Amino acid sequence: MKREISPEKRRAADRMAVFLARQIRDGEIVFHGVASALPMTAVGVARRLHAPGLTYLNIPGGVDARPAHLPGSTVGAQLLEGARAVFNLAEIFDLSARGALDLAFLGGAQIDSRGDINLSYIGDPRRPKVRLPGGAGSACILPTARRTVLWRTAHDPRSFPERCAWVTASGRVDRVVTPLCLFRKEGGRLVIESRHAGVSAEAVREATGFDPGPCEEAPETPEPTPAETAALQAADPGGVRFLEF
Amino acid sequence: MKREISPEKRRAADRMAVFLARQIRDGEIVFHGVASALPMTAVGVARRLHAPGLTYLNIPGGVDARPAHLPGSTVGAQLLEGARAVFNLAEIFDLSARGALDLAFLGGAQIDSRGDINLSYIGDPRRPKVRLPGGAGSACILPTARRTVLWRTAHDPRSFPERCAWVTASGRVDRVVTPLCLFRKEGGRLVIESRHAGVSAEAVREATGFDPGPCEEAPETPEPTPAETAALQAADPGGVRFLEF
Amino acid sequence: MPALSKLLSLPEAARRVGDGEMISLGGNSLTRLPSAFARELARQEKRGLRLVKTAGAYDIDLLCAAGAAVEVQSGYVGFENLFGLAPSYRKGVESGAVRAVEHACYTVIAGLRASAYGIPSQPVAGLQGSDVPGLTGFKEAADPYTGAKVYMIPRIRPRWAVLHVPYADAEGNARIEGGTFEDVLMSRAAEGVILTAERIVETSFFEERPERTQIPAFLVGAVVHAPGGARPGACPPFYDMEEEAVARYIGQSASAGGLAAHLAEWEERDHHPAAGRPAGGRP
Amino acid sequence: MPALSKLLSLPEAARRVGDGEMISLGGNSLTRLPSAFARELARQEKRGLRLVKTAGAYDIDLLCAAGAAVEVQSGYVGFENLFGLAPSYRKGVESGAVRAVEHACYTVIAGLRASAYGIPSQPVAGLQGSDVPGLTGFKEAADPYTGAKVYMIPRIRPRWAVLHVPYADAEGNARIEGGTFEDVLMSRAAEGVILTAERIVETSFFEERPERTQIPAFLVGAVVHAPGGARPGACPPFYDMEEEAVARYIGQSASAGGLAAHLAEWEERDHHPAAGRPAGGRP
Repeated sequence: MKREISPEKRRAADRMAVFLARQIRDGEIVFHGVASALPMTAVGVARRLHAPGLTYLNIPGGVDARPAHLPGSTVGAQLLEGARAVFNLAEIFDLSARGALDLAFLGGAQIDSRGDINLSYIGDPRRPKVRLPGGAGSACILPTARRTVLWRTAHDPRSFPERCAWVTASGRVDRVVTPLCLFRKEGGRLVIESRHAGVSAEAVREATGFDPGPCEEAPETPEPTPAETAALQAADPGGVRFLEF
Repeated sequence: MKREISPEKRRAADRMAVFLARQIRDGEIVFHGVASALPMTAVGVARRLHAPGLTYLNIPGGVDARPAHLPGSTVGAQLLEGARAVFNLAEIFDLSARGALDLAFLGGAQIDSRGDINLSYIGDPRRPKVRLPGGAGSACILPTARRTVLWRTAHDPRSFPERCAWVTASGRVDRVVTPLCLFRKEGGRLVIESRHAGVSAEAVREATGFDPGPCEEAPETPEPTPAETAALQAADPGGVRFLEF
Repeated sequence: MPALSKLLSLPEAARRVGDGEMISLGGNSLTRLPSAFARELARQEKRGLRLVKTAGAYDIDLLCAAGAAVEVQSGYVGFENLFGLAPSYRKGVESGAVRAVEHACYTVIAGLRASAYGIPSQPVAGLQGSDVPGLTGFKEAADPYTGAKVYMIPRIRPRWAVLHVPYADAEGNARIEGGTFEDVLMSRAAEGVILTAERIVETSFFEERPERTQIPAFLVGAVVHAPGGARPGACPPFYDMEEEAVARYIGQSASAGGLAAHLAEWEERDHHPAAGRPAGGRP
Repeated sequence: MPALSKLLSLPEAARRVGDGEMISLGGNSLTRLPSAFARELARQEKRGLRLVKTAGAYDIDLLCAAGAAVEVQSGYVGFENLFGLAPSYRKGVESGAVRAVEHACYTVIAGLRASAYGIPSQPVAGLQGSDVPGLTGFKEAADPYTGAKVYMIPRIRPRWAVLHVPYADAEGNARIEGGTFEDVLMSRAAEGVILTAERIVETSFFEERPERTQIPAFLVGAVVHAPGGARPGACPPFYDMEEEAVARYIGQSASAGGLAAHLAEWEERDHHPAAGRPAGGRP
């Protein structure tokens, strides 16, 4: 099923996939969960460039799968293609629980100033205004994985509040990737790390529901290099990453 | 490695294998553990006769294995031959733990008047006179399996004391099979159910360290039938059952 | 060993599920979900069902749309990046018709493990700082050795695990291809197992590779021959998800009439499984 | 992906094990036990080792005979119906040189699960009426939901899991044939994994059937090519137990000189693994 996508969103998707990829260090054991087209793409980019020795885990259980085409569902059987082993979902949670999962990618409908996330409810959880899909593994992964990188494709004050009224998960957030900037966690709060090219300090400030720190001084996020762009095309020729937009 | 075995012991082994087989009911899920040549043989007898629909579980994990020759170790890979599934040892313990294992065969170095068993220590456990091999799964299986049948190839007062000084496992004992007689558990105590042919009431009483109940009135255990004897030969042509003697 | 056939038709098997029972659904998201069985539960107008799954999509949403479900224990219900929120699940929870028992996927697993291990609750790492335990009522206990506080997840013991598998025999041995997700654990945690299967094969199929039989017959109560039983979801190795058919369902599910049409459209395929052709107009 | 070789010689790998460390040994009874590795530990005169296994035989007994073990956590140590009690284990416990930590096999599993699950202890069903909990110090806790008393088994976190497998690649992917016993769980519960393998194969071997790779490379620290590494025990699918060689060991183990002779007899095969011929005079 083809979807229309604006050049602007296309650019945001490409950037986010690349910026997520940069968060992966060589040799790490990396996991993403359900509904995670961007991290799925990012893994493919990182292993083609700076992290050839990463170990890639996913929901169907493929270890180091190398799918020719990424599936629209991050549960698709394509994520077993070329795998060397099967490591079941429960085992991945166990791995994180015992402190041996290096890096998890988790999304958030809301991400607050402390890096806490809400994927569950808008309004009173006992009679919610909006029932969100739920946090999947996040409430157990976020406190136990060695590092977590969050991402969100919408960057607006509602998505980035001072505090989530309801916290689905809280824990070891390292970085947050948005279409406007990167945040890192410092002293228990998210602070800006870099602004993407063409994004003003004011734009970040206005789009963020909490004080993002010194936006003016924040450096520019290096744009995707030609090598990164090529790796992105190779990793996701079908454009599954655009599904998040 | 061939072992010499007297005709008397040969007869005791054949009887015990058959009498153990009779304890298996059709359709039951049946397990025996390590060092269990007689129950391993008994399963093969029962499935050839009155219990064709039993499910047979063992330590290597074979489900309904049908080995052509029984192994000398009840952990041997032969116990996977012809299996339809593999159900790992931990899963078998889980099955018992949740109350879904119908019948377990467990041995005991000592079996006392309550059906409690000792497989661990003779003397002070902190500096034992004899360190026995340990109870394997029995301390968890005996309280949780729906039924347990015990057996012991030596029937003497030391093996059948009033109370074990040290209890490895306690629980749901249904029957005990010895070279002399069968016991059943009734009112929390083992009482004689039948004497094997040629065994006097006095012989049972003298060989048992507790009051075995009305030995004189106990009926004779029916001798192995020709069909049972034939099934025994088919199940264990190599005579692995004699290893216990 | 005598062949003990547990083969039932889809309607017969669905009739085993009683109103008010707890059932866990196999698969994950749009892969290997028991779609045909869920549709049949809806056709039989079940009520009061309590559903269990780590991450659900069409199956959960359909049973909410049909008014069959009153409770969903899960970590995630939605159509991922493809279609977003699950509309009928969302509507059910927001209206109060469906009670969402908020879990992390791992706490669903922990609850199922408690049942499989015969223990009342299972300790689980994580959940610190989350509002989930407070809402759902997960309690902490002090470890008796270290004094460390650990969340204990109460056992989840479904009446039925309903699992769609590629291969089964008439006795209930089953082989899964691709991700097994929580199916194997569910088959141990539930009181009974109902299989729907793409192919009914001879038992010799399993004897050739016993280590690949994830579900042994002795755990299984009923087997349904249901080719296409995961559609419009995927069932490796046989077929992929049908995106357009999922989209069509989402449109239809918005109204009672649409849902009835949806169930009717699938009824012939579900009840005459040998046909088993894909939905959504694709060949 | 670059090939990261973890291949070491048997002596190199054994040198990774430090005096006083806790190691869990794979296999069960006389099947797929890490015999060559145990012999090498004895040759290197390790001291203070704490051993973990559900049901052990030659490997445990040998490390007791060599004075390398000071503690054994297990449910069973013996030579089954073939040869009965394990003589050096027995002697070690009776003399006080070896501390027997009395377990049921299932409590070893529970302790390993606690480690694999990142929790301090694992509840376990059973043990009622047994003297094992009192002796070993297993504590009961009240379930926070039902108040039911359940035994909690403290986590067992070995420094190393030492596992003998039929097939491994240089990165540490491994496939087991036949019973897997506790090997898979041990590979998750230990801080590090050392594999000894009958055959070193290409990674493509695992890619052909990834669902049969029970131990993925990322858990493994070292791989040793050790054909015959389970002898005199069995290693399916390659060889069966050598009863006469086991009997010979039992005789030799009675004296220090006999044990030294035993280790010397096996040294060439253990150190020149390509030879890998059976012991005990059989071809």
